[in-house]
Amino acid sequence: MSKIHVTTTVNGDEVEFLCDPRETVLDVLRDRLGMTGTKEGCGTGDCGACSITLDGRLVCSCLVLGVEAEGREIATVEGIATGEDLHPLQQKFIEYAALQCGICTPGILVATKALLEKNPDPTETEVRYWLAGNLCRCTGYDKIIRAVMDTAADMREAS
Amino acid sequence: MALDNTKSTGFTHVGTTPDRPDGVDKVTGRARFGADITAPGMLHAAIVRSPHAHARIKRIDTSKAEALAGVKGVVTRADFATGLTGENWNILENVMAGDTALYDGHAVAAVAATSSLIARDAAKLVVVEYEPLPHVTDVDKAMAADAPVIREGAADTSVPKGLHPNVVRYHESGHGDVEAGFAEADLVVEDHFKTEATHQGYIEPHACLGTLGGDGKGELWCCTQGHWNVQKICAALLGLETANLRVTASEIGGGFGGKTAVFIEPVALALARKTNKPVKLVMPRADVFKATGPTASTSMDIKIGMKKDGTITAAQGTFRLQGGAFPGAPCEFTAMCAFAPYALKNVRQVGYDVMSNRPKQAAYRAPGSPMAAFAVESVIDELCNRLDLDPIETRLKNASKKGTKASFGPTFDRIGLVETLEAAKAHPHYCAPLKPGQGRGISCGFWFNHGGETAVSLALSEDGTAQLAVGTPDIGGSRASMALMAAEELGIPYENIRVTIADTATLGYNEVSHGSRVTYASGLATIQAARDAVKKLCGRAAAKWGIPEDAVKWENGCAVPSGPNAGDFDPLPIAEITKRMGATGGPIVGHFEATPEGAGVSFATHIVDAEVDPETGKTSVVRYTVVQDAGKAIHPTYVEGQFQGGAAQGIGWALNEEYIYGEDGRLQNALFLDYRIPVASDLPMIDTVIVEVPNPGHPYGVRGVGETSICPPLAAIANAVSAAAGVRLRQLPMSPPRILEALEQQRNG
Amino acid sequence: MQYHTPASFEDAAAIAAQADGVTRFLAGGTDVLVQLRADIVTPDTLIDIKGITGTRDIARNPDGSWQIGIAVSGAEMTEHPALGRDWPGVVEATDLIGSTQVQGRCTMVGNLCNGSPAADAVPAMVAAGITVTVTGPDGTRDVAVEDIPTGPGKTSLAKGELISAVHIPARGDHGGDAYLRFIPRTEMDIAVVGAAVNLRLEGDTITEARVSLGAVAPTVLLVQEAADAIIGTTLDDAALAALAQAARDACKPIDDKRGTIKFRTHVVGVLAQRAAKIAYERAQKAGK
Amino acid sequence: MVEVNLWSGLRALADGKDKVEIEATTVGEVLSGLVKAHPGLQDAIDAGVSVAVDGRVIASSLTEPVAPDSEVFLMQRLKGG
Repeated sequence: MSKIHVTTTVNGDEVEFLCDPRETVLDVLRDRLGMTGTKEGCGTGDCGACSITLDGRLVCSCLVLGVEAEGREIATVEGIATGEDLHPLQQKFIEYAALQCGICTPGILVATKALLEKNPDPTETEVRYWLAGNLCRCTGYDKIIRAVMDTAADMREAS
Repeated sequence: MALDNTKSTGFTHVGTTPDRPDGVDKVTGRARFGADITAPGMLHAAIVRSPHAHARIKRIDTSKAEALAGVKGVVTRADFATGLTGENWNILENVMAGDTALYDGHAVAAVAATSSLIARDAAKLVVVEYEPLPHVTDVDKAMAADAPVIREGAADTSVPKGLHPNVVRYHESGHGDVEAGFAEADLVVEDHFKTEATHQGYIEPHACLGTLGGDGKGELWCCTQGHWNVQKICAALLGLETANLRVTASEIGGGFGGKTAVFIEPVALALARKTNKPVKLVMPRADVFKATGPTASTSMDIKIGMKKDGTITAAQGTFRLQGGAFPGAPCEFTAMCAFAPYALKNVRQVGYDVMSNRPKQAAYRAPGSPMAAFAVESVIDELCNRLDLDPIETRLKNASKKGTKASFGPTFDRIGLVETLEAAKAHPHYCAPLKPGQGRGISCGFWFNHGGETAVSLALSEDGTAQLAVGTPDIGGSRASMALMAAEELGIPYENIRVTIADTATLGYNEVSHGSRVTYASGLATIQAARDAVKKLCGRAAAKWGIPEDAVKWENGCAVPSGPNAGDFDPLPIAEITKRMGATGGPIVGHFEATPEGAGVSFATHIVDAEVDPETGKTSVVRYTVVQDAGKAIHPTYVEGQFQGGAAQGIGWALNEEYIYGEDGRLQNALFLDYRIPVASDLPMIDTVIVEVPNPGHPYGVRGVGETSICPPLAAIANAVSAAAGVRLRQLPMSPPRILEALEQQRNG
Repeated sequence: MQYHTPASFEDAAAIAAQADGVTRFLAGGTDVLVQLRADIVTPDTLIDIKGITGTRDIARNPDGSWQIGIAVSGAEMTEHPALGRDWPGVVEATDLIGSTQVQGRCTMVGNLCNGSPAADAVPAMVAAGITVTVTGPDGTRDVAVEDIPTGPGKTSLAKGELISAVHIPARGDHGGDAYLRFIPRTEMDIAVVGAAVNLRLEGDTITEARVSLGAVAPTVLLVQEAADAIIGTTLDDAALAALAQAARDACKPIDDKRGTIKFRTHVVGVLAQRAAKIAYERAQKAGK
Repeated sequence: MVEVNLWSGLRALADGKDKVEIEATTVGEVLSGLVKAHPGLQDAIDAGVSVAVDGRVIASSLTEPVAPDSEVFLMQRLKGG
C-alpha cells in the first residue's frame, strides 16, 4: 500500500513522516513519532483521550487523518510544560488530585488549556460542557472542575 | 496477626495530602500505560471475533490471512494448552473459543502482522464457518425450562436438583424464622427488581506486549490490576513454568475490577511464541465492551416486614445473577451484602448464578453489592414512605453495629454504619430545601473489603532515602499512601521515599488490586516492612554504641537510646547508619510477606437530590453527598476521590448505562456513544464526608474505601426519583422512556 | 485507499465520477473517520475537499442572506456573532453535534450528507429554508436541504455529485428560529428526538412558519401541518396543543436502542412546543 | 471442639446440619475437619471459602488460630473489584 509523505509541526518542531492514508494523526503520533502522551480510549471521537490542537483548534486526533496534517500545527500534552516548568493547569491537577488513573488526563489538560486560552473566566457550567467530550471514569469530575476553575482564577490574577 | 503497636492519633505524615509521586509523569504524558510499551521488531496483533451470540465453530480457514504480505502468524485454540480444568479451563475457553462461540465478540482466532493496519486487514481474511445455535441473554429466560443450554454439566454441587442446567451455582444463608417475622410486621412490602449489566468503563482499553521464545522463557508488559495473577494464568494457558514468565504491570488507565481478569495476554504470548517476535495487542473499544467483563445483570425479589415504629421484623431476598457463558456471577456476594446494614432477627437470602450467551462477567467495584442495595434500599424507602417514617431515623433504628449478628452470619466487630447515618443526618444537605420537581433520596451500602496475599520490600539507600517496592498496581494514587505510611514509620520526609510497582520477578506473590485491599493490605505490609527496617537500623545503632538492641528506639528518623539507663548517646540519624551499612552488616531491607486477614468492612450513606422532567422523563442529579467510613484516611484527598468516583459510576448505572442486546443476541451499544457513562456536564459537585471509625485489623485503622462508594447510588437515586416524580422505578437504568411510562401508568391509575 | 486533494469542486466531481468502488468526500471527517475505524465503510477513494478556495468562509450577501463554506466547522459558526444573531437555531443545532473536539471539525454539510435522520443540524437547516448548491460532472444545481436525504445513510446525490455551497436565506424582519433535541445525557448523545421551528411574526401573530422534526422518521421531516397549526395564532395554548398533535401525527418513529416509538411520539410534541416558544420569543425580540 | 456455622446452602451436603462440631485450633484444621466429617463439603471448600472467626473474615490463611469458644462461620470466598 502506497504511503504518503507528510510534513507538519508538532509542539513547534517540524517533523516528517510517511503514512498510510488510513492512519489517523493519533496513530502517527503514537506509532510513527513515538509520542505516546496522547491516548487512545475509543478511536471514534467519543472519549477525548486523544485531544490535541490542530492550528490552535481543539480536535480528537483519532478523527483527523495523518495526511490531513500536511502543513498544519499540532500541539499535544507533551508540549504543555515549558522545559521543567509545569503549566499552572498541570500543577493544579496534581495538587487537587484531579486525576486518579491518569489516562484521560493528557486529553483533559489539552482541552482545558484550549478553553482557558479562549475563555479565561469560564463558569462551572461552561467548563463542564466544554469538557463533556473528555470522559473520566475515575473522579466523578469534581476535582477536575475545581482544578480548572482555580487555575483560571490564578491565571487571571497573574496576568 | 497480632497488631500490637497500633496508632490512631499523633500522626506526622498520615492524614496529610502531598502531591502523588507519579503526578508529574501523569500530567506530562510521560507515564507509560499499557498501549505505550514498545519493543524493537515488534508485531501488532488483531483478534477475530464471533458475530454470533451462540454458534458451533465448524471450520476456521486461516490460509488467506496467512498469505497477506506482512502477516507473520495466526493462532487459534489449537495453539494453547490442553487438559486444563476448573477456572483455568473457563478462562482459556473465554480467551479463545474452542468448538463453540458462546457470545457476540467471543475470540476465535488472532493474527500478528508487521503493522496494526495489516493485522486488522488480515483478521478480516480469516474465514470462520459457523453453525448458529439458539441463544439466550436474559437472566430470567436463561433459567426457564425452555432455555437453550449453554453448557451441560457446568453446575457445581451447590445447585439443588431440578433447576435448569444454566443455573450453575446456588447460595442460601440467613437465620431466624422469616415467616414468623413477617407475621409480626405491621406492613410487608414485596417487590421485583431488575438491573442490566454495566461495564467498568475504564478509559484505557486492555493492552499488552509479550515475548516468548522457544526456550519457554517470556516477558509480558500489560495494564492489569494484578500481574502475578496474569503470570499464573498465562503460564497455565500456555503450558509454561510460572517462574519463566516475568510480568511487569504498566501504569493502568482504570480497572474497577475489570482488569483483575485475563483476556488478551495469553493471545499475545501465543502469537509471540508462534512468530518468535514481540507481539503487541491493543483491544479496540468495541471489543472491550463485547468481550471483557461487564458486571452481572440481575432479577431480584425482595420482601421486608416492618413495624409501625420502623423496626424491621424480617427480610428475605432472592437474587438471580446472569454472568455470561461461564460460572462466576457473584450471587453469594449479592445475597450476603443485601441486608448487611441491618440488625435482623429473621433474614433469608438466596442467590442463583446463571449462565447465558453473554461475555464472562468480571468483578466490578463491590461485585454484586450495588444491585442488592438497589432492591433492598428501595423497599426500605417504600416502607418508610407508607409508614410515614424518616428514612435516616428508620435506618438508625435497625442499623448494624458492633455485636450485631450480621445477615451473612458472623458477629460484627467495630463498624461505622451508625456514624455515617449520624453524619448524613447532621449534614446541611439533608435538611436543605428542595425546589419543585425535585426529590431527595438516601441509601446505605456495604462492602466486605479484603486483605489477600501481599509482599513488599523496603530497601534503604546509602543516603538514608528509601525504595519501597510494592506489588499492587497503583490505580488511584496508592503510591502516595504507601509513601505516607513508610514516612510515618521511618520518620523521614515523604519525598525521600520512592515507591515502585515491582514486577513478578522482584517480590513474592501479590494478589490483584481488588477488594479495596491496596491501602489496607499493601499499607499494612509497608508499615510492617518499615518496622522491620527500623528494627535493623536500631540493631546497627546498638552495635555502634555497644548496648543491647532493645535499648535502642526509633524517633523522628533517628536511633536514640530507649531511656536514661540505656546510655547517653546523641541521636543517630538514618543517613548516618545507612552510610556505613555495607561495613556494619550489609544492606538494610525491611520485608513483609504474609496474608493480612483483618480487612474491616465499610459502610456508606449517600444523600442525593434529583429532578425529573415530567414531560420527558429525564432525570438530573442536582446535589450529591457521600458519607463513608474510611477507618483512617491516609491521604484524605484520594479518599474523597474514591468516594466521588464510586458515586459517579453509580449515577451512570442508575440512569443510563446498560448492555443492550438485540433479538439476534448481539450487543447493540459497544461504543461510548451509546454506552452512556456520565459526562462532566451530567454531574454536580459531589460532596464528601469522611467518617473515621478505626478498623481494629490495621495498625492505623485503615478500611478499604474503593468499592463501598458504588453501593448506595442506585437506590439513593431511585428513592430520589420516587420522591421527585411520585413513581417508583424497579428496573435499571431509570431511562427517560421508563420514567415516562411509569408516570403515564400512574396517571391512568 | 486513494487520497485526493482537488483544488476545485469541478475536479472533485471529476475524480468522484471516475472512481471505482466506494467514494467518500472528506471535510470535517467526524463521520467518515468513525465509519473507517469501525469498519463500517472503508472508502476506496477519499476526496479531501477542504483545500478548495472559499470552503472555510462565512459570508453575508448584500441582501442579508448567507453563504457558508462547506468546510466551515461548527465551532467557526458558533464564533460568528452576526450569523448567530440572524439564525440562532441553525447555529445552536450545529453546535449540538458532538463534543467540543468534534465541533472543531464537524460541518453542516457533513451532518446533512451522512444521511442520519437524527442529525442535529438538519432539522434546523430545513426549518430555516436553507438550500445547497450541488456540483456534479454535468454542472451545478440548487437543492432544498429537505430533498437531500432519502433514507438512513442515503442521499439524492448522484455518483460524482457533491455539495459545494450552503445558502441561508436572509433572516428578514421579526423572525426567529430554534432547535431542541432530546438526549438522555446532557451531551455526547445522538438525538432521540429533534424539533426545529422557524417563524415570522406580524405583531404577535405568526405569519410564516416551518417546523421540522428529526429522529422520528427515516428522514428529517418538514411538517406543513405542524406549521399550519401555529400560523395565524399568537402561539396560545390551543395552538401549542395543535402543534404537538400535528408533530405527533406526522412522525413515524422506530423502536431502537435509543428510544421507543411511544417515547419519541410523545416527546416530539413536547420539543416542538418548547422550540416554538423559543422561536416565538426570539422573533418578538428581533424587531426591525 | 469448635462449633462451625455453615451457610444454609451447604446443609444438603452436611447431612442436613448447619452447625458442625470440629476439633480444631486453626482455620486449616477447621476446613480439613469439616471435609473429614462431611466429605460432601469437599467441592464447596475447594471452590473457595473464607472463614469468619469472631467476626474477622479470614480469606486465605489456614494458620489463623481458632479457639474453642470462637464464633466460626464458613463463608464463600471473598474477592472484590
